[in-house]
Amino acid sequence: MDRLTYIIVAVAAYLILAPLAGGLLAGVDRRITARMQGRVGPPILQPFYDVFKLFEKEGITVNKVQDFYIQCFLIFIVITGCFFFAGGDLLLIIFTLTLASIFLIVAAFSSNSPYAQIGAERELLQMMAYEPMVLITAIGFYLVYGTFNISDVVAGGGPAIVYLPGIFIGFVYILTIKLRKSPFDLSMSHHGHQELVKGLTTEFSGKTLALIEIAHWYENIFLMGFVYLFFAWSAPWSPILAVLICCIIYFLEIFIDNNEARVKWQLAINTSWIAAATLGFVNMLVLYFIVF
Amino acid sequence: MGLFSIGNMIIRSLFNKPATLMYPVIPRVYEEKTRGHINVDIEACVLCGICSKKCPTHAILVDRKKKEWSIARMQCIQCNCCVEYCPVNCLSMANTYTSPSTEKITDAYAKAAPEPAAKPVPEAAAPVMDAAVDVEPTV
Amino acid sequence: MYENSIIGIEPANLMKEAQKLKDEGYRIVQICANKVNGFELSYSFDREHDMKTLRMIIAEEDEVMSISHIFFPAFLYENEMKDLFGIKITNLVLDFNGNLYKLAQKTPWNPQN
Amino acid sequence: MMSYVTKSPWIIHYDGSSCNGCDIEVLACLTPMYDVERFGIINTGNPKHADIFLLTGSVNEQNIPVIKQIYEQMPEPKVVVAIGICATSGGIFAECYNVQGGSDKVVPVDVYVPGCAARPEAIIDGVVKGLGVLAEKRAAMVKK
Amino acid sequence: MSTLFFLILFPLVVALALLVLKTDMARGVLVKAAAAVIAAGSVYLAWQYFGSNGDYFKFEGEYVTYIMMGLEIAIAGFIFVLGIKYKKYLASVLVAIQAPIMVWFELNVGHTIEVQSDLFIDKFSIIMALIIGVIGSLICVYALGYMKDFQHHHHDQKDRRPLFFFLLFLFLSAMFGIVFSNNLVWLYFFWEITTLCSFLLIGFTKTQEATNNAFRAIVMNLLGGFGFVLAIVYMGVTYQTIELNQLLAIGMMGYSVVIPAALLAFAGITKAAQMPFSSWLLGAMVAPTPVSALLHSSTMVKAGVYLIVKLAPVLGINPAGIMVMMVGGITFLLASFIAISQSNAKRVLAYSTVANLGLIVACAGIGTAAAVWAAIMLIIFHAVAKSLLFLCVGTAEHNIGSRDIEDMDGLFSRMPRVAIYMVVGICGMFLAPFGMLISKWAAMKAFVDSGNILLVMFIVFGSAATLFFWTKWLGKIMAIMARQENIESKVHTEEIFVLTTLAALTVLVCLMFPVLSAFVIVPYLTAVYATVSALAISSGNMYIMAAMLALIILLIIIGYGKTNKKIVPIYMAGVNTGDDLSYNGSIGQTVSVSLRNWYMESYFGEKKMNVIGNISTVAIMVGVFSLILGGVL
Amino acid sequence: MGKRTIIPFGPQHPVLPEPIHLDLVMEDEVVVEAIPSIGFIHRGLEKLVEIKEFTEYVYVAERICGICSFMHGMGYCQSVEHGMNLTIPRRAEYLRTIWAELSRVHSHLLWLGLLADGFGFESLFMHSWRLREKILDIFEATTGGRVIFSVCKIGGVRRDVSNETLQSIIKTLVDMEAEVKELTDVFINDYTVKSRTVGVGVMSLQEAHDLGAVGPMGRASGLVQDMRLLGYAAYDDLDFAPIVETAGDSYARTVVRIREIFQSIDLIKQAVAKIPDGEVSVPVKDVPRAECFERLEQPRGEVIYYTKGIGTKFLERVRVRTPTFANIPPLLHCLKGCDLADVPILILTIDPCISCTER
Ligand code: NFV
Ligand code: SF4
Ligand code: SF4
Ligand code: SF4
Repeated sequence: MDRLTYIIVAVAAYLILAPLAGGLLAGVDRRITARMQGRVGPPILQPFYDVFKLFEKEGITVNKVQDFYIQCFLIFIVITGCFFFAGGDLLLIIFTLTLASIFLIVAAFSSNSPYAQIGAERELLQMMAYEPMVLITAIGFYLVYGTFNISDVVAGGGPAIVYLPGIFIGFVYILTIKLRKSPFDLSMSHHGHQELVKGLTTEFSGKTLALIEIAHWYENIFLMGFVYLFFAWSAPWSPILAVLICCIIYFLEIFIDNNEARVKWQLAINTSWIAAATLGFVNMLVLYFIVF
Repeated sequence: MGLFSIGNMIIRSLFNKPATLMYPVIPRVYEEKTRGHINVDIEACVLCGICSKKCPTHAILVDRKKKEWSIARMQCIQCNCCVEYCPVNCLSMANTYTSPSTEKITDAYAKAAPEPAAKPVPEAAAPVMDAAVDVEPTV
Repeated sequence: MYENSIIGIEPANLMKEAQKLKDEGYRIVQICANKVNGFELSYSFDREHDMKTLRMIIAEEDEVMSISHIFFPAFLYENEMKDLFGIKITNLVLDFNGNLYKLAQKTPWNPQN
Repeated sequence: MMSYVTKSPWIIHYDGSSCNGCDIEVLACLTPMYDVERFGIINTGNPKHADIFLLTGSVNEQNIPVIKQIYEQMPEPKVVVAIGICATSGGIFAECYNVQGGSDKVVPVDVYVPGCAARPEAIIDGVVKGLGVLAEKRAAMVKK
Repeated sequence: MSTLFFLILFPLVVALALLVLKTDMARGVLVKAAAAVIAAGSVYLAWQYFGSNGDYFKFEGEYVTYIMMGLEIAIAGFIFVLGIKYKKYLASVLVAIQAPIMVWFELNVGHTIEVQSDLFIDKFSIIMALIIGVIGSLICVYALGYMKDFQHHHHDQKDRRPLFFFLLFLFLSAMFGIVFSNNLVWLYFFWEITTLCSFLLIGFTKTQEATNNAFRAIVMNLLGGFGFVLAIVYMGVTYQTIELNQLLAIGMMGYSVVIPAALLAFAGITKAAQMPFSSWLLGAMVAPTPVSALLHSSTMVKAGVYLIVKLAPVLGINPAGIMVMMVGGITFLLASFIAISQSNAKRVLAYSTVANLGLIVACAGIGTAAAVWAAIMLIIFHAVAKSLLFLCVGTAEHNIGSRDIEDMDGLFSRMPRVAIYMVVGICGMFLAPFGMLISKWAAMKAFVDSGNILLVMFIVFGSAATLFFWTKWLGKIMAIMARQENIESKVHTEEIFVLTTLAALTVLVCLMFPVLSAFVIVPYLTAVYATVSALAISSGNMYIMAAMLALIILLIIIGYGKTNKKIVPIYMAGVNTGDDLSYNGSIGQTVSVSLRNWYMESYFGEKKMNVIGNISTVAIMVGVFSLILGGVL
Repeated sequence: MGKRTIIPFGPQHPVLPEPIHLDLVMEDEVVVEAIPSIGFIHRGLEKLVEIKEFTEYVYVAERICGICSFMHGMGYCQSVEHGMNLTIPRRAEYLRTIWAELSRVHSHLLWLGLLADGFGFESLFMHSWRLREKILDIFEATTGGRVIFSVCKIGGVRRDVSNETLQSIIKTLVDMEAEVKELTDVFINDYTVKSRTVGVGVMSLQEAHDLGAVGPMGRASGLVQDMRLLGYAAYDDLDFAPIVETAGDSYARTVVRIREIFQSIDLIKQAVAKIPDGEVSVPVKDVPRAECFERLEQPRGEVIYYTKGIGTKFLERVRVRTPTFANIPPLLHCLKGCDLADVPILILTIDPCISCTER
């Protein structure tokens, strides 16, 4: 398969499979969560029902522009994932992801609604909290493989985790923020109850909300792809191992979600920054000794 | 450090049977004492009207002319007061509740009528949910 | 046994009595109004489970000084009385001006018409 | 046409002036014993996300505009379920000076759930009944 | 060479003419015409020297040096007197030391040195010339309308606009001088003129605060100038040259030029308002907004970073390089943090300038080709976007009566065009796929490659902070508020014209940047470094970025603001009064909703951060200089 | 910085099971000012006493609140009984005590769940309520209702509970205890939970006293006050001491309530062990003619029932001073300077019951 064909196949597969896998993942997540709480929980396909239902609802909006931003949010999340699975440049991917998130935040700001605005503010704070670690993760890969290109990373001679244990832990730490799991579900929670009502998504309903949900599915799969990167190398069986680890990590996130109270923003930013500044820093320091 | 303090409990729950009672797939069995809805043995009723007077929400109406005893189901608070005051003990508290309904239903029972005039609770079109099972009729 | 007594006072002495109780270490636990001929007001105070209730009767149009400057929590009870009975309470630390409860009917315990 | 509104009914709950009894029973429906999430029900705190409005308690001067607003902010199709005797008729408080009656005084109620307090089972039944109404409303919407 | 002279002298002539023109009409015509000529001139210059890889010119005529010397002495005297008059003796002391040294040098050493080329032009100076010529003159045009309003607001004061415009054009002239000079004595002369101009412009309003801040600026800049003088003297004495290209050549041949490099870099650091000298630029906010725009985007601070970037080839892993990169890195990090805690739009912009200059300085400190690539890109994008933002804020301020970001909510409804331009500017400053981000990307990669993990940490945390403060501002103006009146018609046409041009430029530069890189910056780097290893960003990614921008533009055209959904009131816990602006609150009152952004004073407070920054940068500088001097002695 | 964030919090808000409203004035997320407004639930039920006979009014009283329902019925009955000098059978008093303490267990578990929900700890909420259901099952089996018992009446109780049932209740409780312990230990030990409660909303002993804090709210600040010490119902026979903590923060309040759960279980055990056989009610022939202030310890603190009879079937006045009403000034005190995220926690920390408060 030449490079172009590979890219086309990968992007097509991502476009089609990611929402399916993402929705399913969400369904399994809800089911496991329910079981952890001693309940039966919804059907596995529930997230799909939810989204289909949202598409059936009446269209309402608080201004003429918020839907546009949300559409852009979805588009750029999808583009991020496409870049990723096409083996693109890690930094490019991170910046595109940031762009997408900014669209979401701006959408919330645009409504000028109290809880949406505070949600946006907190979302921003969370971005500020995780951004350093995400960048450090990319840099970590670069230090190991000498390239930001994912296609070269996965073709590397050994799994990155061997060189990046600290960065991996740091990444999993902020993954909790990205997946909007307790203790860091500050700006909006998948669960109904919280001090910000629905935070960021307060003013979105119907199809718009459905788009956000779908975007989250895409995003989650892409994030799992990130975890995958740590365990992928040229060995033929490494994909199986890596996917397995992704499952374990996701389960871990569910476990964490069910184990913690939602903390306040101070703790969220303090700990994420400390994680980045210690785990990331030390790991990079060690790598430099190896590299230079 | 107390980070995963509830870990044990949730892992146990994950692998054990959930606590869910699975209503309505499995119908709930109520306690004998459960206060559900009021039944009247209309033939025994002497239409004295005490129950109507004592009922704190005025749910019961006794019409001597029509020889009819009626209860506004959506008004009864299951306090059991009427049962306690009925001089002939023709009222009783059954342990199943009145079904939810799209209208405020009133059940009327006429005395000495050949057939009891109790209209069945209007059962709306069967619920669309897979798991739906009919709740046992209460009247 | 713990004390639980009702002591009648003159409306004019309310502040003085209240201050005295305050000095003795009592705190406010309850104020109750009752529409009789005029209003019957009962101020209850507690000190380590002992309760003393000051009782006074005022005419409907009489003004009553708020004791919320002596006992801060009294402001809630007094606002409530103001809303529900229309008792004229003056000098409240925090006056809701009849907006503690939004009622369809003004002063329902003492309907004006 | 198959409708998904019945497969993913999101609820919002507002307490008119209930005594808490019915409220707590509504919340109890979410908890392990009753677990309404089995039916896809999520308790959203936000009218804009909700399909079913669970109202407990009677209505009064102060909460009427609030209830109205919540109802208006829900996108169609939507269903109101009045839970408990207070919400259906004012119940034992019907004669209080600050009670104006059941919630149908303010918003169109689709399903009444009796009981003081309404039992979780009854609430589940009521919501299920509401789903039927929801499906009808959705069908009517599609037609239009 | 004549184009160079033209660009230096023409603004000077215009400036003098503006000094005597008193009517609005005549001034307007002249400023617009001159701006057009200068812009055209710089474009012509670019065209003329596009193919060259650096041309050097010798200017025959000793007399110029003496004229310059004479002017320098006059300036020094002027500052000295002002310092005494306003009791700012530090300024007087500094000139009193500096000027005699310079004169002594000129008379004793200077004229013995044979200068081979006084002026030069290469691709970097072309870029700088374009920035000065286009953006600088646009700002001058903008200033016409702005100063009319300004005069209107301060009608009780004497109309001092002739002086104002004189200074603006003088500034442009000096800036051209800086970027074309190869003779460091010339460069120093122009350098001091910019110092003087900024001093007078900052103090323009003559309030107590303005005077204080002007003196703060001049003291700090004179300190830098002192470093400059020492560098010249040291070079003249040690290497027998006072030419910039010679210095670089010596350095690149492997000889140590750490001392003059460090001294010149120090001068650059003061001018580029790096910590601990950042306060002068913040103080400069008291001046009318066009001045801020000018200082921040195309002149003054850009002179500082220009000099440092010029020095880049001799920086790197040596004390001077480490000083530069650490000062830049720390400044970037802390200034970005401080920007979070600011709600005054101009202060946010100022701290963002300081931060971005820090990044440029740090890149230059690293000194590799890739780093310089990033630095130059940053200079370009920053100049466009920052001038746009300053001018937008100026216009908004004159129309809504506040420059506080918190007063800008609903700007989208009130001043749609200005708001959109502001959005373009803000996005241009931090968001993919706009230019600044791309440059930051390159900078990051250069940092990683340099092996300085501390710098890497600075940039990752700094970027996170950048994200925060820009986005919250963005959010504020993008909020759609009900019931707002459009007040945009009151804006001067000149202002709108300039804003539109700058906004278009911001977007255009981003779309064009792969081209810019391939045809301008890479050739420049090749000329300087001989070999340019792989660039930070592959050209493929550059095209992807440009394509993304195109996509966004396309999306906006297709879908923005188009909806057939029902518009409903916002959620306010069930108590929205219905107008979306207020709710039924406690005690029966109707309360207006108010939404304020986060400032996190306790985390990123200005005082705290400045203390940390000043102490650490001073420590680094003291450390580095004592190291260097220790090595010498 | 002049501008501040001003937003409405409530009346409709997902963390508020019951409507109240606050005008929140904030800087960043720090609450500078919180102006409360209540009245969404006010029914005016005290006035119903004018149209409901005193024996019937108990149905109203117990519907003041669906959480502490039982003790409202009990308080009303006790107040009238004391006013009439009516002595009720000892067994009835014991039964009342048992139900009252069970109510406390259920109420505290419910509160723990709501608190967990307040800080977004879903599984903790779920498990708290799962355990609470066991108490509700006991209620249903013994009274016929999960929420509203309709079991107190003037002169005693309306239903007896057989001694076997009482034993089985004990068994249920003993079985539960271990799991309750496991659950409550999460509140006591978990790092994230503590990060939300420790040091949040501190109130000193003096403030608690002056602001009129009652129940766990006061006891967590070191205020030794527990109306059960008055010895009403069967409490004079039982051995217990008020549970007091001193830190005065949300964590201390949680701990007080948690310890009270176990204390209540212990009290129930004692009561079941000591309960005498006999009648459960006496007939009421007379009408009330006197007034009486009756004080009881509800789960949320002291409730004061005032009844005044005037020799007719209708009382002249009933007044209920509920614990939440008394705890509102302390709440306002705690809200000052907290974070937005703490607002729900602080509102919950007084264990508010608006329905009780506004009647
Ligand atoms: N406040 C209150 Fe109650 C209690 N405990 C009481 O009187 O809950 Ni609804
Ligand atoms: S149970 Fe109570 S409310 Fe129902 S009918 Fe009988 S007396 Fe009336
Ligand atoms: S009290 Fe009994 S007998 Fe009398 S009317 Fe009622 S049901 Fe019939
Ligand atoms: S119906 Fe009964 S339980 Fe429900 S709110 Fe009304 S009084 Fe309370």
